[in-house]
Amino acid sequence: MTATATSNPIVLSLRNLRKAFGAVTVLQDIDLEIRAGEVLALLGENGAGKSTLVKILAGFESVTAGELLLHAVAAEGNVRVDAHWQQARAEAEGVILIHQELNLVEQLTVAENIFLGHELTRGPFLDKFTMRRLTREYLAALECDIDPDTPMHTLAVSAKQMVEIAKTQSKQARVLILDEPTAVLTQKESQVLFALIERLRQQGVAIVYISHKLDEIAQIADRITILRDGTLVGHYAAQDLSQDDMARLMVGRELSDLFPPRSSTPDYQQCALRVTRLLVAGTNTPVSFELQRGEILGFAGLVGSGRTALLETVVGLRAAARANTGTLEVADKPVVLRDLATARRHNIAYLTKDRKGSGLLLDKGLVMNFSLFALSNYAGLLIHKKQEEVALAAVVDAFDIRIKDANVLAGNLSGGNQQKLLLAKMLAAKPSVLIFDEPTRGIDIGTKGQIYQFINQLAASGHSIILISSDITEIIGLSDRVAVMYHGDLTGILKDDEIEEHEIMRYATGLKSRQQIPVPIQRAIG
Amino acid sequence: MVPSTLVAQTIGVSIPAATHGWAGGLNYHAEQTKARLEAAHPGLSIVIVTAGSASEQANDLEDLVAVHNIDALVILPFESAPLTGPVSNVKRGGVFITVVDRGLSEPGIQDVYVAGNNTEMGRVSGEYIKEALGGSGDIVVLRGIPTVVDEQRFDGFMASIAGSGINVLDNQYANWNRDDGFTVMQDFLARFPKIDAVWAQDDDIAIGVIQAVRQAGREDDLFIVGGAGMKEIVKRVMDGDRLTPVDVLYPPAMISTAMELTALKFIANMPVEGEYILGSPLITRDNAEQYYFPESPF
Amino acid sequence: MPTIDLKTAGPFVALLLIFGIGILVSDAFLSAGNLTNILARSSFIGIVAIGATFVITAGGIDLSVGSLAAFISGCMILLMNSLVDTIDSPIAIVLLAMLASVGIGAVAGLVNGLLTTRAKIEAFIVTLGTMGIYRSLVTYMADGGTLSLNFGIGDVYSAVYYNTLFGLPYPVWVFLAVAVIAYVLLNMTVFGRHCFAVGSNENVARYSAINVDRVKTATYILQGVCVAIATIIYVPRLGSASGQTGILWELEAIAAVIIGGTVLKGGYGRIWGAVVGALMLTLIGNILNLTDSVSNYLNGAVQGIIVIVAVYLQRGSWRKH
Amino acid sequence: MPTIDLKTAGPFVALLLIFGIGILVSDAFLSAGNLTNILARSSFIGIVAIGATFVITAGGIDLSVGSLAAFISGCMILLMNSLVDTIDSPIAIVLLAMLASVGIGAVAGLVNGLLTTRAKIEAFIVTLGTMGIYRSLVTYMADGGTLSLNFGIGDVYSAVYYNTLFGLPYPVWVFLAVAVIAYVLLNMTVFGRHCFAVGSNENVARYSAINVDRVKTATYILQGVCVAIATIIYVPRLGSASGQTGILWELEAIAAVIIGGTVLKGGYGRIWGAVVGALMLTLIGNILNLTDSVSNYLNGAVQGIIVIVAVYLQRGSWRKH
Ligand SMILES: Nc1ncnc2c1ncn2[C@@H]1O[C@H](COP(=O)(O)OP(=O)(O)OP(=O)(O)O)[C@@H](O)[C@H]1O
Ligand SMILES: Nc1ncnc2c1ncn2[C@@H]1O[C@H](COP(=O)(O)OP(=O)(O)OP(=O)(O)O)[C@@H](O)[C@H]1O
Ligand SMILES: [Mg+2]
Ligand SMILES: [Mg+2]
Repeated sequence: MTATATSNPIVLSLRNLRKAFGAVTVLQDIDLEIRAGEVLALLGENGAGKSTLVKILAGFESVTAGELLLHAVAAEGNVRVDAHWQQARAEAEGVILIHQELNLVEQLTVAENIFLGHELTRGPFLDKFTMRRLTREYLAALECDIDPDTPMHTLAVSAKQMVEIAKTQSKQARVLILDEPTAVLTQKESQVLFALIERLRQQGVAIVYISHKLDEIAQIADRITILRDGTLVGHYAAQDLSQDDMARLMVGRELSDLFPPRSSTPDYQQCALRVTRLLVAGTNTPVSFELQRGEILGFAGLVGSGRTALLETVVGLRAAARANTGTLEVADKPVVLRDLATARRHNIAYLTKDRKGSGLLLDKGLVMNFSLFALSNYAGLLIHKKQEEVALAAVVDAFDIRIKDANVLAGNLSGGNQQKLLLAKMLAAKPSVLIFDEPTRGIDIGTKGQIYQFINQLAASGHSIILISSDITEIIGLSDRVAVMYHGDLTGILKDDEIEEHEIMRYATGLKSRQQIPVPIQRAIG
Repeated sequence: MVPSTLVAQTIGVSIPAATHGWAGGLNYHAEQTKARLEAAHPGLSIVIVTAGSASEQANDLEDLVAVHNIDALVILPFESAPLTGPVSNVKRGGVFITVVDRGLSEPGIQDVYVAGNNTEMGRVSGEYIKEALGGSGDIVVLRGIPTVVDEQRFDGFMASIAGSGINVLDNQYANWNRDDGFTVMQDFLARFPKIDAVWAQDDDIAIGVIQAVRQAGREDDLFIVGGAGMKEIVKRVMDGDRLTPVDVLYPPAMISTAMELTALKFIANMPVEGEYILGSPLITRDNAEQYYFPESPF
Repeated sequence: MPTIDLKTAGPFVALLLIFGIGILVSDAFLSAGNLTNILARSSFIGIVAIGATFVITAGGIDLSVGSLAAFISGCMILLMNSLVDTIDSPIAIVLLAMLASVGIGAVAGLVNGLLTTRAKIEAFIVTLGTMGIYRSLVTYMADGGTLSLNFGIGDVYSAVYYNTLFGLPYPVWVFLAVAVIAYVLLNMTVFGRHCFAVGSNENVARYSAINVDRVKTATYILQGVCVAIATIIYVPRLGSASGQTGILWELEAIAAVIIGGTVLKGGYGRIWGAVVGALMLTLIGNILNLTDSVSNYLNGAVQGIIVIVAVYLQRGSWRKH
Repeated sequence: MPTIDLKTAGPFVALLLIFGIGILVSDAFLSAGNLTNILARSSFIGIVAIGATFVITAGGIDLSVGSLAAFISGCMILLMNSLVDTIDSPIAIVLLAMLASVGIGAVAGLVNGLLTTRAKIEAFIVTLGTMGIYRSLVTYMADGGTLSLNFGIGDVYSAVYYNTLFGLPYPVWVFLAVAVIAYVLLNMTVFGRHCFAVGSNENVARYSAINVDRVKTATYILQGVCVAIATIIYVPRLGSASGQTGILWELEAIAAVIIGGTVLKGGYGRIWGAVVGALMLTLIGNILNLTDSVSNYLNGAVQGIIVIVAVYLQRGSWRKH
């Protein structure tokens, strides 16, 4: 455990930190130094305590025991602040945290969110003009083209994340902490973020960075601190660790290949789901595709390309366009999926990408969340609570959901563990057609492999799978075929050798398009 | 606008909404009288408005003047004090004013005053109970809603039994409401093993009291004096029910009297100014028939 | 965990405290008569509050319950009075009226439900509107006065309120039965679970294949049926209905629900809480009638203070959680 | 965007419709006298509703406004009557009473605010409790009867309700002023912005370093002050206070707020909506007085239907959004 010696001044440090929620200790014996002008990466499995640690740094959680020291800018005379380190104080000292989960007021606009809590005023009044102008500037610096007056709830998740990031520019940061900021961003957006991080680092801002994407860590980190199960594994210089080293130190064992070879091939004779000329609301090109039995069909595309909209329309969560004349067949039988309950009756399940907004009841326990989608499987006239609990225990085991306290609320699970719970919830319905929207968002590298393996096994046992993902290696590593979308249009379905990053990108950016389905001229008269 | 007997005349009638039995009777009699008067006198039009509170009634007065251009107002004020100002505003516009039941807080505003006598009603009730109990006994009192009307009745009652051997065990508000009458009486019965008589102040309350007494099986230990002249109670009196030997009249039909007097002013061009105070006679088995209106809702 | 126990026990503790005050205040308090009175009385509000627990748990609110009770009473009385001449058996007439009552309650709930879910009008406005409508209708039906039940039928029907079984009046048994059924429904069935989910986060519910509109509508129907049941045991008590019947029941019922620990914003509900809340409100009224140490004028103030303190005491234990 | 315009315009469209009905129903409707009457009348509920807009936007609710109005009326009257002998100038007395009124309103709001935020009791329970308390207190102060303002002072004070400025009665000007100030406060200041944030998502607000408790408490204080202002222009109208004053104002105020498009669950509020809502409710009452084609017994039903339909119409345009 050799801390790398850099000469940069320390801004914030922790000594012997312990953190407990009630009787459950989630962090102990943590020592940490955060230095100016340096990117410190925090690594660890889901539930290792990363988010809790940075919440303590930013004053959102209290310290149970140990010391939190704030170092004066002059590098001398550090102050112990743990007893009264509250968020407002932390923010005043320039310690800014971007939370793992979005913290935005949906009803307010982009500009209003960016300045929430530290609004600019002219006299007694809000200086809306300046706030709007600055918002535009901040967003421009992130190469993000959003109108400051857009209501938050109309934005896609990635845009929301960019707004979160833009928010930090409205504050004078000395320590900027980013908790999995790129989980919902595209590669391009991520690179823009890294450029911003680099600029700030040059200006002497201390950066604390959390991510499960190890390539990013390798790209931007100066030092790496690894946590395992609430304890410190060690502090390392970034150049000393390969990505494999990082993974091994995090998980505590050797990792097998991330993408296991496929053990089965799809049955191209049996169509599990056929979508014909479906017109999604807000688009004007009908979309057709087929999903075969035992197939993994990847959906690639840039964020906002309409993958979620398409598949949510398919399963009945959204109304199709008024002019829609398309049809839907499940196992070669025409069906109308009016809502998700109908879809479930046809053995189709859908995993939402928005785990906080539409995935989990954050104020409820695990059992209730787990069984909600497939409740009838655990109920006759009455709910069999024992059965529910047994089933939950089984999936906690199967998905390696790390819970230290059986009565924990879903909202208090770590992000990755929430995602696993959501997966378990969907699978509890025992569907035969599974639509995964960003299934590994926020999942640690060790568990990712397990989930991939699991998806493979599902396909091998005859399940049909649609996999929407912004992680192109995931798409390539798992899919039998890849559908690519661009601007709400399905531009191509790639097979075999065509499944390759550059080819996918060509379709995803509209440079190439295979399915030239003519736009129907006739409009149904409403 | 010169008032003329040739021009069609409009009488505005402003009364509380039918939210309890007595007010229901009031509304009924007002509607009946309107129909009768309008049929008999084609030039006459009568507008009845009902209010749920004093300020609503003040609104109604404004509307009667601004919109209906009334020549005369018949008003039963929701409460006296708050409506004194608004009525005197109406008066200032040259409107003939008839006040019913609850007098205004200032003299000289109304041209005609038709009223029952709340103090008298309390007194008559008290006198009867005193006499029936032979001058001494334990009683309970169920009052209405804390208002001036309730206060006057209560004071009249207490004055009449003052100095006698009648002991008021307790009094509680029952809000001129059957359910509350039932509840309060149940609790009185639980609390006091000996009750010789009940003054329920109002017949709606009395109905609740009767049920509670029956449930407790104490019909034979006590009697109940209600008030107002609700048809159900009057019927019982008429039938010689031991539990409700008498009732004390406080007739909702006083609104008819007031409307007729006011109409007379225009039709017959008679001077009708003055006070018409209706008594609160004791309804007994002997005279009950003349106070019994089976077709009225009250 | 002990804190969870405290949280559940909160309303019971508050109830016991008030009970203790009752004992101190009057000897008559503990008499069997008084205790059964309290139980029977609280059954109306209690049953209505049980219905409200479903509505509130699923994130709605129903202000129309009091006037719906009045309206149903009125309909029942009119129906029974009109059947006297055609049907001989009073019992048959009463049973028919009970059926009609439940039917009207269910339809009224359905209307509230459809207006909130289909027409997408705020529940507060919908039920404020229907509150006015039902109250007006009953006043209209009664010609501004009181509808009274035919004497003969009233005699038969009154058994439903006044007769007892194992020493307890029928209303108490009905109350108990409704509470037990509701408890099972809310805590042990799929529907109940869905109520929690819908109230907690509608969107998550929708993404969990729950028909949100149907669940919400069902809660309003349940509320309507509960009002109907409460009315069925209310009518025989006084045998009459007027524009005044059931006034402010909505506030009392909602207060009972919240005193019992159900969360007004939805997502968390407790049937036993509503029962305890209704008992608590009735107890306070009863105790105030048993003592004259408080000026009559101040009854409302004492009631207000006790409710606030009672809820504070139970919240106090929550906060440890 | 046109849809946003429609959404904002919704309540206005509904108001215009009702206005149109008024014109059809009676010639006298459009008379200057009638129109100023309507405006002056709606100012009470309007001002209270403006306060309620803040409370509801920040996710709270206040049921105590009606009885607080009664209580403040009572205090003002007692104060003025007691000062008659010591202070010569009636104007000075009236001004003092106005000051006292605002002070009492603010303190009452503070109490509601602290009980909800510090003691963490549901706002519904707190304000239901204080509602009972204030109503009892005013009954107590009036000894069960009515408190009447000293005649001499009443004469001076009544100018505040009855006198006009540029043809409009004072209350209308006060209403307008309160509305403009409230609009600025809610939409153009940091405080207003924080109300939206707190009502929309308390946790996010807390994470944004907003003092949630302080914002919520401030909305209750504002509500109290609004009630005080409404009372200041109410007292000279009727010159008295009793246990019956201001009954059901809370429901009317909340209805006005919601008719105007404010969301009951918090997070979105519109001052002009509350103004329009108050006007709409007053208009409906006025129109019902203008016609006798509706039985008086059915007033409540017609009112209920119109409110539901009006809200439906404006929601209709929302849904295009
Ligand atoms: N408020 C809370 N109450 C109880 N337990 C909590 C609370 N917040 C976090 N925990 C627990 O603390 C542990 C650490 O969670 P944390 O969110 O810090 O993990 P993480 O390292 O960020 O994981 P991930 O990579 O999945 O985001 C988890 O077991 C979590 O359930
Ligand atoms: N500017 C906008 N205004 C309104 N709604 C928007 C806007 N941008 C995106 N959305 C909505 O946000 C959601 C984003 O999902 P969408 O289907 O567009 O993208 P996606 O490609 O599936 O996203 P991802 O790649 O993150 O899975 C869609 O429902 C879309 O309608
Ligand atoms: Mg985390
Ligand atoms: Mg009217």
